[in-house]
Amino acid sequence: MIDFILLFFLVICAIAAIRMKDLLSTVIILGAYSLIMAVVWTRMNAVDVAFTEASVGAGITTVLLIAALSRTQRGEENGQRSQVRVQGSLNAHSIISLIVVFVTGAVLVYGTLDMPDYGDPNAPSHHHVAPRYIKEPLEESGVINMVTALLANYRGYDTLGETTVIFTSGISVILLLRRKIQQ
Amino acid sequence: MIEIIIGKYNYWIYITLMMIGFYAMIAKGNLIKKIIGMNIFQTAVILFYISTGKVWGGTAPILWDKAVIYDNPIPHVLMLTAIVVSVGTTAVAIAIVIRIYKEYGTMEEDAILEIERKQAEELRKGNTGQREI
Amino acid sequence: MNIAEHFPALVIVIPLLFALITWLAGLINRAFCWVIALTITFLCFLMSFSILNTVMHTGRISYHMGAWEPPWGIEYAIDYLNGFVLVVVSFIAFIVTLYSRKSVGLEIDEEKSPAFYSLYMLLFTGLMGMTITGDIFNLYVFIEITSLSGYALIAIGRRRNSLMASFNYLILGTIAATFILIGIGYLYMVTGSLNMADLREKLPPLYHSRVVLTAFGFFTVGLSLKLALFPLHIWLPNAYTYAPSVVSAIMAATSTKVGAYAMLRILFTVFKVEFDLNVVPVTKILLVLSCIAIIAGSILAISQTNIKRMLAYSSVGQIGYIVLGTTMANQTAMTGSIIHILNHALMKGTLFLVAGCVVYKTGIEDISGLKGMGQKMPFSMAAFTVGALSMVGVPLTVGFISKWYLATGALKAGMWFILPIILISSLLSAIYFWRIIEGIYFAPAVSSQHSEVSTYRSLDHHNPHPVSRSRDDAPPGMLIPTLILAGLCIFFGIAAYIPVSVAEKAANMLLGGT
Amino acid sequence: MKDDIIIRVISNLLIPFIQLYALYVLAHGDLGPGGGFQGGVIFASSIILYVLVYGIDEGRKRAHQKITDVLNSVGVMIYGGIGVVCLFFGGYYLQYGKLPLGDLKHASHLGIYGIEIGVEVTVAAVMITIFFEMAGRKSD
Amino acid sequence: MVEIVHSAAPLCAIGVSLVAVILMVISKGYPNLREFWTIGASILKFSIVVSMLPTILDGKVIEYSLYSILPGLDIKFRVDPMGIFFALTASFLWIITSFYSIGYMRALKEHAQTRYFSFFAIALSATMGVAFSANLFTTFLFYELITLSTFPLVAHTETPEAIKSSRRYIAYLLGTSIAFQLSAIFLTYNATGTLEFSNHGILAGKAPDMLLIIIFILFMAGITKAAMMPFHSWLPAAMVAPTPVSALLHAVAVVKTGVFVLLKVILFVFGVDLLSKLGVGTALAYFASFTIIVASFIALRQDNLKLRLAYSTISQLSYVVLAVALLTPGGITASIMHIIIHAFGKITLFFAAGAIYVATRKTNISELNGIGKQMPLTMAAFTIGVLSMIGVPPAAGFISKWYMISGSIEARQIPFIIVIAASTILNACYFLPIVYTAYFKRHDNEIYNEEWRMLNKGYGMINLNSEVRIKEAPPLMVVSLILTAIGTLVLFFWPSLFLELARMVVGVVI
Repeated sequence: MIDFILLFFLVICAIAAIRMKDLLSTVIILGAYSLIMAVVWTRMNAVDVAFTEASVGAGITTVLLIAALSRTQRGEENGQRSQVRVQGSLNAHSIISLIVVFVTGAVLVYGTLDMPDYGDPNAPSHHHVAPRYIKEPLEESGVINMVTALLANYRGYDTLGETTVIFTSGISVILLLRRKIQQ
Repeated sequence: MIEIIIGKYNYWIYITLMMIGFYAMIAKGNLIKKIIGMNIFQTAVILFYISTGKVWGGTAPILWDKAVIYDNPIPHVLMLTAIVVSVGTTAVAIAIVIRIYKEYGTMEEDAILEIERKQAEELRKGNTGQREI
Repeated sequence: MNIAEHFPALVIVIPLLFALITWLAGLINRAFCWVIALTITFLCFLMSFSILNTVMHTGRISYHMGAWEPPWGIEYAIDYLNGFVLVVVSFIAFIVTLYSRKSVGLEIDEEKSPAFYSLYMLLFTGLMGMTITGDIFNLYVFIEITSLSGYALIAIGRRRNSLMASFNYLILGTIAATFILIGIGYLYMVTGSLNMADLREKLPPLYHSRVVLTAFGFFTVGLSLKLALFPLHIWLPNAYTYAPSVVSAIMAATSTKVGAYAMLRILFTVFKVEFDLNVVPVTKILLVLSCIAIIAGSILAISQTNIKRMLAYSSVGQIGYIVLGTTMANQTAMTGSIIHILNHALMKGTLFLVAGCVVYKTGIEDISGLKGMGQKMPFSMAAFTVGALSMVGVPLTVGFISKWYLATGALKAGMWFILPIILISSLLSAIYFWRIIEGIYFAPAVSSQHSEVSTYRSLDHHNPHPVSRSRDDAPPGMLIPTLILAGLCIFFGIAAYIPVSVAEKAANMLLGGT
Repeated sequence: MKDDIIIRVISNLLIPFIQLYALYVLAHGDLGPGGGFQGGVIFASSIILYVLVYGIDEGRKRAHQKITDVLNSVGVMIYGGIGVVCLFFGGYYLQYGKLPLGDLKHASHLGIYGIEIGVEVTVAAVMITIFFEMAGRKSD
Repeated sequence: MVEIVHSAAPLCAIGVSLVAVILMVISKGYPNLREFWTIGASILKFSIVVSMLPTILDGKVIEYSLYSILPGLDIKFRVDPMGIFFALTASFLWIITSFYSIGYMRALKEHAQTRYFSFFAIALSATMGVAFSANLFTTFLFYELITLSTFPLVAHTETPEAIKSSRRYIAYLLGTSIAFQLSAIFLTYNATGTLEFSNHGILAGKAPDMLLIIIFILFMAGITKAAMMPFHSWLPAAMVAPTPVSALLHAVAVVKTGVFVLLKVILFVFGVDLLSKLGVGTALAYFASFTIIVASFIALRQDNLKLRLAYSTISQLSYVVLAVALLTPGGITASIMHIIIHAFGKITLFFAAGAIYVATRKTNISELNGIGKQMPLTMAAFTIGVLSMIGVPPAAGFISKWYMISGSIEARQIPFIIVIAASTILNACYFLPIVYTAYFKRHDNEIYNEEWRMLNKGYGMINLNSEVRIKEAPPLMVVSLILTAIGTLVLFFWPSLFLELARMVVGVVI
């Protein structure tokens, strides 16, 4: 039940976040959204992920967005520059987008119909490769946190990639924003 | 029918979340809003993954006794990567937006396109509006 | 340790590590960056070549990361197809790097060059990784590395429009990547596996499961976005137009190709060809789309005035060719599209490099500015002519080889209507390239009014060259790579059997043969 | 906010603990939730807090641009480097078991620590860099 | 089975002028040296071709396969009677044309002469390539090469209208060959699995009749160089080119390549039997007749000399097509003979036109009053050419007409006899007036001299006073046009060699 309420909150937050005109409050709501998400994941025993989301999604992302706002502007103006054209095009555009979104969503829902139920212990995904990770972390990796074992050992290469992604984004930001010669 | 709903409703909620974010990404005119939509979208997908790892009665995948049932750790690992990727993307996106604001003085897509159209006309007229990096 | 046995890992890891070293070295002395990039790309070219060589002799190579055998660990699986693509990507990257020094020196601020080269290397790493990996989630990770570096590299184009182009690319690219992620998730949910070869084995019983169908759909859409298949190409023209010349060149020549490669992987390795043909109408849909892409791309290209934009639109059409060949699912056509991965890389590479030379010398970006260039930059223009003729598909150029295979393949498949489409698009490209060639050689040099426009177009702080008819070609550092590529356009048009021998094997393998 | 005594004191009190906690999360990653990534982010947040309190220039004094720039890549290099070292000891890439650090269990354990450290360094450095680059004055 | 001799001679015949191009470009600065290379190459080429002649006359065939790009795409040469026939014509006329164009270019002090001569040489190699090609791919390759290499010659003057008409030129030739010829080749390959020419055709029984007819139509539409209506308008447009170009390329190399390839396709890809079975031959013949008549009528209305010649070319080419379309021995002989005969006749006429232009800057027929007195040699040669066009003995045109008529009698196709007769009359109608004006129209001296002064002021070549004075073009030009005129006569009196070759062709295909 509590799960359901949390999910419900999530939807509320999401809608609020994209409806708000004031960007700052949007960002704050996004932070709240991330926190609730973290809670949901803890409820699903994904402690590592929840931890990360709490620190990254609710923490860093929010900070960065606020930093961005501090350098740009706070309000979302509906493009006063060319009122008529913008309005007209916006409506057409948003209708098309709505259609696209609904189609995509419909396809996704269609896909779920054949899925194993939520939490079904017989779902194939739990029986192909997972058992080894669950049984062997201590013997094969010397750690008892399966996630760490998997992350750093079985799929260590993905994690290298992930770290590279972080590095890439760092360099990209430097390339884009660093001022000329900084005294 | 009813058991389908019982079994699947939370998938559908995730999908709703995804679609909210997706909509914001493609329909919103404000660039920051697009970024926020992006975050919602990705987080929702992550939520979906995590839920696939859940096993009724399972506990967190930290080994303390072989007897207990554990949740499937693979989705957790994959999603750690995904979260990192999403924060990386967000950072780059924000950086670009800041630059855009510096160049155009606005974050509204239509306004920017307007400016670019004007610029293109000037360019056709051939009078200079070149910028230095 | 036997080093050669570890090439599959090293060919990714070395550029990755040296991307970091480039950054550090750049903090000490910026001159290092280019040297390192050049050396490493060349090294990777050699390694991928030897890998391909091994594959040709011993068949499929499988490298287990961390010695975890698949499906538990991440596997690098190299067969004829991605061995071939590896060589293409690394070679093009090497050539473009060779070219980049001067061009980057002009178009990128000096103190940004370390970051630039570091990202450039990361882009290269990502492309190689996408090509080599045998694990779909690892594929996703590398797609993200490629995309992220791509966004930044495009955004530093010298006109502010590049920022918006890059942002749109970022949004669409993220959508694409997330779609792919959803696809992976759906597949994982019903199979519990992430390894491509393993999935190939586990999927057939599930072919009619709605989950698998949905996953397939999302893969297709996401990848089509990545490889800019019409009508999902909208991000491409702006991105290629406003990016720095070097970036346009490398991306036009390689990244869409790697996208196409990934498409092939999903369509024909993760899923079996029977699935594509019998279970879902995907081949028919892609067939229609690619035909539209071929025609629309060419038509849009005709109406452009900016060289790079024109080339970008023609890329849209050419991507259509690559996809087209795969949809007929017969040996010849498939060979055609695989060979076109190489051929189009060569042609488009040449053309974009020439565009870069022109920008470097004169700052001209629009087609009218090319008038009379035949006298001013004879070698560059010769290269351009070769590339253009090859795009038109004149015999003895690579373009003809691709068209030959695609057309005969279409006829073998009994699809007569493909023939007119291919030929019409050749005609259209003949139109928009001939217009330029004629201007280059048979028109008086641009008038003063033109040169004003051109100086306006060019950088304010670096346009020492007023447009004149006097002989003044690009510096050898840029000219040689361009000419090498142009030469290869001819060479592989004549010695076609070299790539074809590989491509045929690859096509055969994809279609379920051994 | 420099001149607000309470905030200054509190943050002065907190920052060391936050950083300590970051290290703890890293070290504890093999037993419980957490690891290099989370640790790095937490460490970065401590610096961010410092900047919020004392302003960018002060912050730059603590986390020097040169240092962060270098650390950006050093972290990944540690990670990739460990993989290459495994090659030298005749293993596959990232096969920690081959490292000459005792039996397989032990070796892998240490290997995992190594890469976690790499991750932590990079993540911390990059997050700090990104924050500094973005939190420029509105003027520029 | 014919005996096959393997020799690189055809390759040499093709390559020699390419080598010459390199030398020309090197010796850019020294016109005399450069012209020397041109002449040398042309003579060498001709002698190589001649050296192959005996072998062919023995009934042997020379083959040389250069390189195979992919299975099915071979670059391969085969010298058979028909090929050598065409090669002889083209290479011989190149010698004369080289002299002529040297005279022409120097007299007019044209720009970019190196480019001119180089591309001229390339075009000739390409022509040789077509003549000797052993399969459709090689043919297509050199066919395209001709198109591309003649473009700079057509656009030589680089004036806006030159660019405009050269654009039309390239559009027609390149466009149709890519769109139709190439697709026809693809279809042929798909149907037969080979592109080799073979004596009795390769397509017989390989595909349903409907498809065969489609392929045939595609080929006919694709080989635009034959200037069949409605794909003819590039030829008049190309007349902006300098006269030697029009002479060699648009009376000999290009258009003759067109009809030559057409013959090749008809005889060696489809084969006589197949075509007569399909019955498309007659259809083609009617098409050709239509072109003959219509083109002649258009020619009647042209006042510009070169344009009139151009339209006459269009109709004369359709003679060749018509003749071969009869699919009878006589018809085939006639069409092959007409290639060379028309070549000599038409080149004479063009040379004459060029000479008149160089000497007097006159391009319109209406201005030619009394020119016969002024340029007797030129006009004499011109007259011979005209006779050959009409088909009056002792000019060679008579021979082809004769065989054509006999051919249509063999084919029991009386309508075509009427067509030929009618077109002969039309030829007379649009050519004889020129001769008449040239010789018998007296011109009032005052206006005449007035005209002269005005005309020659700008050029300062001559300043004559009231008397009409003999003023021929530069000797090089006159000599060469006289040679071709003589050639026309020679062909009438001693056609045996060429008839022999033509018979050999007929022998193998029927």
